[in-house]
Amino acid sequence: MIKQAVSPQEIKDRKLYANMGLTDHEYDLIANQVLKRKPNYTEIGLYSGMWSEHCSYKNSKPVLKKFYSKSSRVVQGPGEGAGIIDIGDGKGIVFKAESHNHPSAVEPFQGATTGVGGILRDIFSMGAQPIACLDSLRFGEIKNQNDSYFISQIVAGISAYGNCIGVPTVGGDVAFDDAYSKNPLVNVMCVGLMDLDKIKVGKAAGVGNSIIYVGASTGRDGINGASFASSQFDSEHESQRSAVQVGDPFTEKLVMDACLEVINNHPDALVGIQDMGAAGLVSSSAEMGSKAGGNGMTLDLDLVPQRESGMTPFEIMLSESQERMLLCVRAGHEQEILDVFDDFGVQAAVIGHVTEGSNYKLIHHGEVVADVPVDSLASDAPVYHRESQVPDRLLHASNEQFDPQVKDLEATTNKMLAQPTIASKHSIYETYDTQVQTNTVVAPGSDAAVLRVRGTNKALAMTTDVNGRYLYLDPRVGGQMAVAEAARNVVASGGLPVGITDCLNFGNPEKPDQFYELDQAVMGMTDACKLFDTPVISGNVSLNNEFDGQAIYPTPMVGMVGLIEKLEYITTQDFKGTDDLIYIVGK
Amino acid sequence: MYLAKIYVNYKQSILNPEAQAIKGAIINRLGYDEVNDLKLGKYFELTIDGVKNKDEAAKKTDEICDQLLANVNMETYKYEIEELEAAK
Amino acid sequence: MYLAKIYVNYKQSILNPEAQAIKGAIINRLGYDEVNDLKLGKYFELTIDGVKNKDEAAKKTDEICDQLLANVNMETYKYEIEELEAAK
Amino acid sequence: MRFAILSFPGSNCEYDLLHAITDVMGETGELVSYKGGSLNEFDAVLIPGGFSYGDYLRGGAIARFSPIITELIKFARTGKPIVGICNGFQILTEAGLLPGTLLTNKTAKFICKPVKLQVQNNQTMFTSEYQFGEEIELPIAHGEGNYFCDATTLKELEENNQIAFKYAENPNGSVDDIAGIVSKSGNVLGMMPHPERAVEELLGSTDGIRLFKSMIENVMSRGIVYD
Ligand SMILES: Nc1ncnc2c1ncn2[C@@H]1O[C@H](COP(=O)(O)OP(=O)(O)O)[C@@H](O)[C@H]1O
Repeated sequence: MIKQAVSPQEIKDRKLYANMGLTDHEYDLIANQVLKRKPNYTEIGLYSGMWSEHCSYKNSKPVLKKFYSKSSRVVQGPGEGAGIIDIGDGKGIVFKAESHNHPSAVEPFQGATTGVGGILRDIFSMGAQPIACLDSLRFGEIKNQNDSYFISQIVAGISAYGNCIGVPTVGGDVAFDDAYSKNPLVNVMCVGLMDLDKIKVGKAAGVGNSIIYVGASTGRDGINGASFASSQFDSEHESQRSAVQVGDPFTEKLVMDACLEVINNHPDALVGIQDMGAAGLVSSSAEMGSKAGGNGMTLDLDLVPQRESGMTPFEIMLSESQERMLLCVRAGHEQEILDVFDDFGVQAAVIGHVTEGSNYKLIHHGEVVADVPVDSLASDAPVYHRESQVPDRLLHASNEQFDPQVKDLEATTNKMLAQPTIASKHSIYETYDTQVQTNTVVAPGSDAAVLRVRGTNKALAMTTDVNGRYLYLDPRVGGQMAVAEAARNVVASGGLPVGITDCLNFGNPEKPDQFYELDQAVMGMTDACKLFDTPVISGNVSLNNEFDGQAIYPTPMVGMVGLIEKLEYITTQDFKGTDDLIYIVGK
Repeated sequence: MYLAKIYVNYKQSILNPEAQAIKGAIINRLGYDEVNDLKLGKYFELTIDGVKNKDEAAKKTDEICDQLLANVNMETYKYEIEELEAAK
Repeated sequence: MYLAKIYVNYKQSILNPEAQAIKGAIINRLGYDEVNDLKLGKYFELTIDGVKNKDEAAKKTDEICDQLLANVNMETYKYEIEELEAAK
Repeated sequence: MRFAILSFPGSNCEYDLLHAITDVMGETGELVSYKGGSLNEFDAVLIPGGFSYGDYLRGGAIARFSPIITELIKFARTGKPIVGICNGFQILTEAGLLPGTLLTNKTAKFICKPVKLQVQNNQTMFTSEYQFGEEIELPIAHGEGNYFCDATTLKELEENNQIAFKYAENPNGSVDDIAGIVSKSGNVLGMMPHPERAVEELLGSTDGIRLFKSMIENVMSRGIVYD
């Protein structure tokens, strides 16, 4: 393993940055424009994590700007851990979705658990109590027992984490198509509820304030996972898939309860809070520092709780150990906050401070091991405007409608109902605790799930939807249809759609025809979002979903929440009585 | 007939939340502060029949471990093969 | 310093659904019909420090197993104690 | 009447119980930490579901070493009612307040669904508001709910009429379809189904209400005792 021992010159000469996912152009940018010197090994590590697609959205930013993200109800749009929508009565809902496709392909059970853990942290770091999760899954057709084993492991992982932490998993969707056989999709959405006067954002401001590390110790797990998640798979590199982390829902529950206690009852002490997700400590701290604007930050890595001995600064900064949070706490209030965590049995330590200037500085064993402008890691990461080109298949698509010939209606119907994509998902959702927190009015099995909002006469409807096959045939129309399907599910449950989150699961943005799909899909979603007045308040991008050059169907998962103004409006899918009339509504 | 004794453990750098919680309980709840470190793994015993010899039993065991009992991305395994009386 | 190697297994009379499921997978999914029987248990390694001798280490280990690591209603345990180099 | 609701690291149904006791039943409920404190002032103790200590060794195995368990054992001796639900049931068996143990479901999977139960004994402090043999519906949500005890214990449970609820259709492999048992002395109930999830029509079932009502009736009719 290469340690700090590698000199800046060697990094340049041997192009070591390339293994970490940085291009020659990006290296030159860092060396010639940002630092005006050659970056050392720790520094190049910081950039590789922060400039990965996962952290910087460098390929998708220009596309994401096209989203419709404002409405009279939006309190917080995209950009924070999660977005917030005002539902009246002083309450806000917070929701976001997260993909864990690549980790789940490697280790289905743990990949799924850590996916749930990550999205939960995004929600409670906003000061919201997570009230529900939904999971959106895409697999290849089930051909043998290995396929079903894989699926059962993913489902078991979601169930293990959500059930243990006590957040009900109330809905989701599953579809099977060979387009996903080498690259399954595991997307998880979480919805939280908060009092609107308690909003916290992820920023670290105020010179002299302390940076506090909270939660599990840092180990060597998942190092450089962000660039891993952003890179593509092929059969030659299967052995390189080693960024496995293990989920610990018990620790996360303690961390969650303690953080909510701090946010709700120590607002004067807390300046900002953020979860440590992709690119771990560097991403959370640099983002918090950059967002505050006008300050720098110094971290002493010897103070970071570590699970293993002899970790290098590179490893400490880029580890993606789970169940960790970063707080900025007003000077003088450190002990007050440390005491809260201690009471919950959660580890916490002051690891650094907000400083004058604008530099992000890391100290290890008394030596400065990195010193870079904080904005260069976060807000000033490069952005690429990728080339877009209509895929061949669409150019040559016949515009003749497929006209199914049904000879035996009964046989065809039975065959359709036997399709796993259409059949009941009961064997999946029966393994999820759908009722804990006792707010679930409509559990899985209907259109959208419905949860009441205690202390009001309101309820929330929530659903996840998208049909990748439609997008494969027409990305723009397919994008519209994904939002429309979600809206139908919400309306059919008695709700008024108020907003969406999304997971943009696409192929390689550097290939113009795959970029075209992303761009068109987003425009299609935007068409529909405007129409339904459902702003995009948060989301996640998962690119490079391809295996041996073959991309998945373009699959922008839509997670929608609807507001049900009165409990009496809640409706369910099932027929209620004989002799009731059945109507078909719409075109 | 052969008996395979198989040990599956997490790799060194992978967090084992179970072991952590149990170690905490032994030290803090039961008060045994003599306990330094705790590892927790899985222990399997497989009996294997209808194979030619010990080598073949070992080969099958290895394959089963590699494919199913351990996830080599995060776990290591080791095993011992014993010949059982009954097989003689 | 002593190392305790501890094995916790379900009692013979108790069906272990997890072991059943894994056995089923080995035979049906992987196709190894040479596998007859599968037992699944837990394997712990404890390091124990600051005790006078091996007997005391064994006594502590036994107490910890009896109180926490095994539920004697349904599980049995056995252990071996080894003296570790570092302690000499 | 005052209910203590215990809370362990990893419990996750304590607030559901609190809601059922205070908002639905209109009684007083208070969370009591695993760290200890006195239970003397309470008329009943509820042990919630969840995953205490992650259930990382066995459900309830670590929680039973909490300081509050010493208090709970004292409380049990006073004859006042104690209910352990789901993980609470597991804690009670691990602590030796109830016989037997809860194994992994025979499906080796977590199961969450409403199930039908038969009331086997309506002469307990917890079931007097039900009819003998009545079929009720309560939700289950567990991965380790497969009740197991040896033949001798089972015989004892039957002879002493300690089986409170049985599953109409056994979901998890429990011996003799057992869903809930009471202690020999009758004042400790352990059950896998969740009565607190069945106290509001809006959420689908109200069959759990009568369990709490039975406890209240029982305590009230005997008169509240403080010691
Ligand atoms: N992965 C999943 N997790 C939880 N619930 C699911 C999942 N997949 C489907 N469901 C639930 O099953 C029901 C039917 O789903 P689906 O077949 O997708 O319905 P529809 O196509 O009518 O939206 C819904 O209530 C949905 O929430």
